[in-house]
Amino acid sequence: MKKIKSVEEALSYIKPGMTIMVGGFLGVGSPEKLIDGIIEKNIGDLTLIANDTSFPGVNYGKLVEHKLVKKVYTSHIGTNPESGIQMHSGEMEIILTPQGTLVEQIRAGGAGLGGVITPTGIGTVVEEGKQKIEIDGKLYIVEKPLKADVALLRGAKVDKKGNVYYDHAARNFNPIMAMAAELVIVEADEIVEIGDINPNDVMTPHIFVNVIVQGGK
Amino acid sequence: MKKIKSVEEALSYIKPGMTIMVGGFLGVGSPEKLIDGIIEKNIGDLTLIANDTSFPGVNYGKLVEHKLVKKVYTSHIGTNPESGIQMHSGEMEIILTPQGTLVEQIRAGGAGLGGVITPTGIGTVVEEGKQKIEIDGKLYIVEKPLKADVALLRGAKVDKKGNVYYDHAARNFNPIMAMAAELVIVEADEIVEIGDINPNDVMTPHIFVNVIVQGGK
Amino acid sequence: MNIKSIIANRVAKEFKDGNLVNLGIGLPTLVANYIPEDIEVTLQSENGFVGIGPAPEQGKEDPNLVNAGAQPVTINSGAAFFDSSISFSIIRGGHLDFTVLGALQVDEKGNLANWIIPGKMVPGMGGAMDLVTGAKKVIIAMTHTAKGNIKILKECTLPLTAKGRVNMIVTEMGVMEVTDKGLLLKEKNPTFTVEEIQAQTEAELIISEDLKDMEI
Amino acid sequence: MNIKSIIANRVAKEFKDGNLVNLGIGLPTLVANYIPEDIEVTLQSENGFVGIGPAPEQGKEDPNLVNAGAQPVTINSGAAFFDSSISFSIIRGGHLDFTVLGALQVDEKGNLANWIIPGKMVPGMGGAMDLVTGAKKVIIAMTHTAKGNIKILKECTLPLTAKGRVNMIVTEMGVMEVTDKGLLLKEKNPTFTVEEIQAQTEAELIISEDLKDMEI
Repeated sequence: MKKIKSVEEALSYIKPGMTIMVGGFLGVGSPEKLIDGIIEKNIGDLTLIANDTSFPGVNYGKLVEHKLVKKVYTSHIGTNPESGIQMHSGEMEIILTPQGTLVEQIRAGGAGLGGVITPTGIGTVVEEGKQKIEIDGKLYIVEKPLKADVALLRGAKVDKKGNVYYDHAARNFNPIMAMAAELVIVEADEIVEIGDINPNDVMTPHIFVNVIVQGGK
Repeated sequence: MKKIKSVEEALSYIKPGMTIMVGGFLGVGSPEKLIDGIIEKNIGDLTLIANDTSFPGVNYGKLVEHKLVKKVYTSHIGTNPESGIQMHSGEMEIILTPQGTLVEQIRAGGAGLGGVITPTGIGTVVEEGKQKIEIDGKLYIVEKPLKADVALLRGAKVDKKGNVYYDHAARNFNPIMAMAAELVIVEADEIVEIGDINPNDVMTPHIFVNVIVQGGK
Repeated sequence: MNIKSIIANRVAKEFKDGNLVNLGIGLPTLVANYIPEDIEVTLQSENGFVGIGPAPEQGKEDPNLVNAGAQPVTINSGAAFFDSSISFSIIRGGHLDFTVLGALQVDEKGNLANWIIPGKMVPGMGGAMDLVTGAKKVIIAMTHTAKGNIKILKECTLPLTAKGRVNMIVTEMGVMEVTDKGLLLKEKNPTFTVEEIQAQTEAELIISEDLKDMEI
Repeated sequence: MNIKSIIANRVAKEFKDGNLVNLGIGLPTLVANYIPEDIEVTLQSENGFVGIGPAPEQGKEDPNLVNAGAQPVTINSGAAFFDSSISFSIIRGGHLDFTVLGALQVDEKGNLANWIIPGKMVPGMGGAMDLVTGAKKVIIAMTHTAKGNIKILKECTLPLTAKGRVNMIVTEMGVMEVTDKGLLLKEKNPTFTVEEIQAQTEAELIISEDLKDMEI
């Protein structure tokens, strides 16, 4: 089970039309080489699941600029003007979702739950067209699970077996997305020996990780 | 915000009739002094939420033996014969719940979700009397969130601010219960200085913890 | 004090020792500078930690240590990092004592609109809907009007962020509490008369019998 | 080999390199001893880790390092610990390649009963319902009968653990696959005839055209 592969090999798993999750929050904690590779190989028609659409020129924000994304599930597009432009032109479909709902939908996808029962969005446009449920007299929205073909993550330290350790606020969506995709590729700031991460401190267990690529310079 | 208190002070928050969650798995990762204190003070009429009812003479298993529990939400009672006896005699009500459902119910309680949508239990007695929901043609059970008045947890290292680090398989339900109770009391194998636990490695952030007691000998 | 400082300073007075607070981007972020030194307030960053400290010295930024606006920050002693699912469990699970946000519009029923101007500006709700739905207390911190446009309304006209969840509105003109009967003006900036404040407010203000002066 | 070894040895042959497997308490635990050395199989413990190793030497037990039956274990290199919500996300989220459990009853429709005998024994389902509902493949590993009582039925009479989720049954008598048409006997212990196996089985066995001998 050799998981360490070249960026080129890792990119071969990503096909046009796929649904991809990208870890990160405004580009912090996002894989650089994998995103640049997608742009270089011009892999388009993608459905993107990410917290936001980042900034112009920053990480997965570039996927939008290069018009490689046909649809995005996200909570925020305000930091990348190109998202708004493509939304208005109809080039990109944007499913705006409250951030907490988005992370629970991804978690539900990974955890085998049938959906998420949430009060967030009740009384707003977010509830429109969605199934609702009343529990103990209170109304909730039922949001569907989200899954992806591929998750592209970034770890600070990844051991050769695939155990991942994240640093500071770069953790964010990464460990949740690690559970919700058919194939999980982690770009490692540093690849370390098995055992270098204390088993107590592993943040994404190796069983979720399929491919490791070396990040950094 | 001095959180470190004596076991005696901590016990003063636990009143007869309360709902308590106790961390641990067959007694592993469970607070010893707090449980013994409840027995000593004979605080009864409790509703217990725990993975199992442990073994006779072991931790929260003793609460059952001392007949301090009127109702229990749990996934397994087979290791404590006294549970079966009290179930059949009607002295203790037992809500048997699949373990994964139980942990999700507790998580939902702590995370503000209206319930849990799960396929586990469909086609079995577990679905009886429960709300069900169909999503994309598949039937699920809707399980309600669980919350408690007090959660009694055990940590390997707890800093003076209340950040908790668990060891090995003693983590189990502890971090989930930490989010789902009005008052959270953690029994620490070791109380350490603030900063001794790397902020990346904190497993239960201090904001969830109200009271710290010194465990051990 | 300037307008923003008046608002931030007043909001900070709501906090109690041990509180957990989320401060939104922009004006609400300034509130951190006015938290009384004799109480301990923990600030949450929805991108995944508690214990935000002040901005770092130049050159000492850590690219992995930023707030929810991607600005470099530091952490206080005892901080803790977690993933987004825990971060939003904190937010949605009722663990925040306060969330402080700006508004495009807010109304006398406690409705808030702050995430979209259809056809014009669609930034998205980010964590705002979760924050407003989940926090124990919701404080709107904003200038009373925007370029002369009235923002405190009888009823919001923009798409809502959440329905009936706002508890308090703090502006440079005064402090208003959302009550069952409408907006109760509890404090006012002494440089304005009640009539001047009402003139800048569409919702009809109920004037507290115990109306106090705001510290400015 | 004794009966339990025959069963455990046969189950282990199902695993492929890289598989993630949960082994139930009792007989299924023995399967770990027969995993071929040329493949890497990771074992999950539902109390919160992946990478269970063999039992520790006496005197080297760690009270915090136990399996889901509270028996002391060790961990392999590269193991990882997590909380119960992650543990059951693994189980329910379809991340387990196999779950191996015992049964009180199992039937030709793939129904399983293994958690309660009403009025007699109510241990509770523990993680069994989640395991059987969530794993990619469910293998029942058990003795063919229990004290002469038939366990492989046309239809379970005890309350179910899950409906239609069992894929394969391995006993000391043979290997049966649950198919749309019923139980397909694919391998048999050469010390028994097909008739002898059928006599101990209520469900009608479909005999594979390619019936093989089990390794014993």
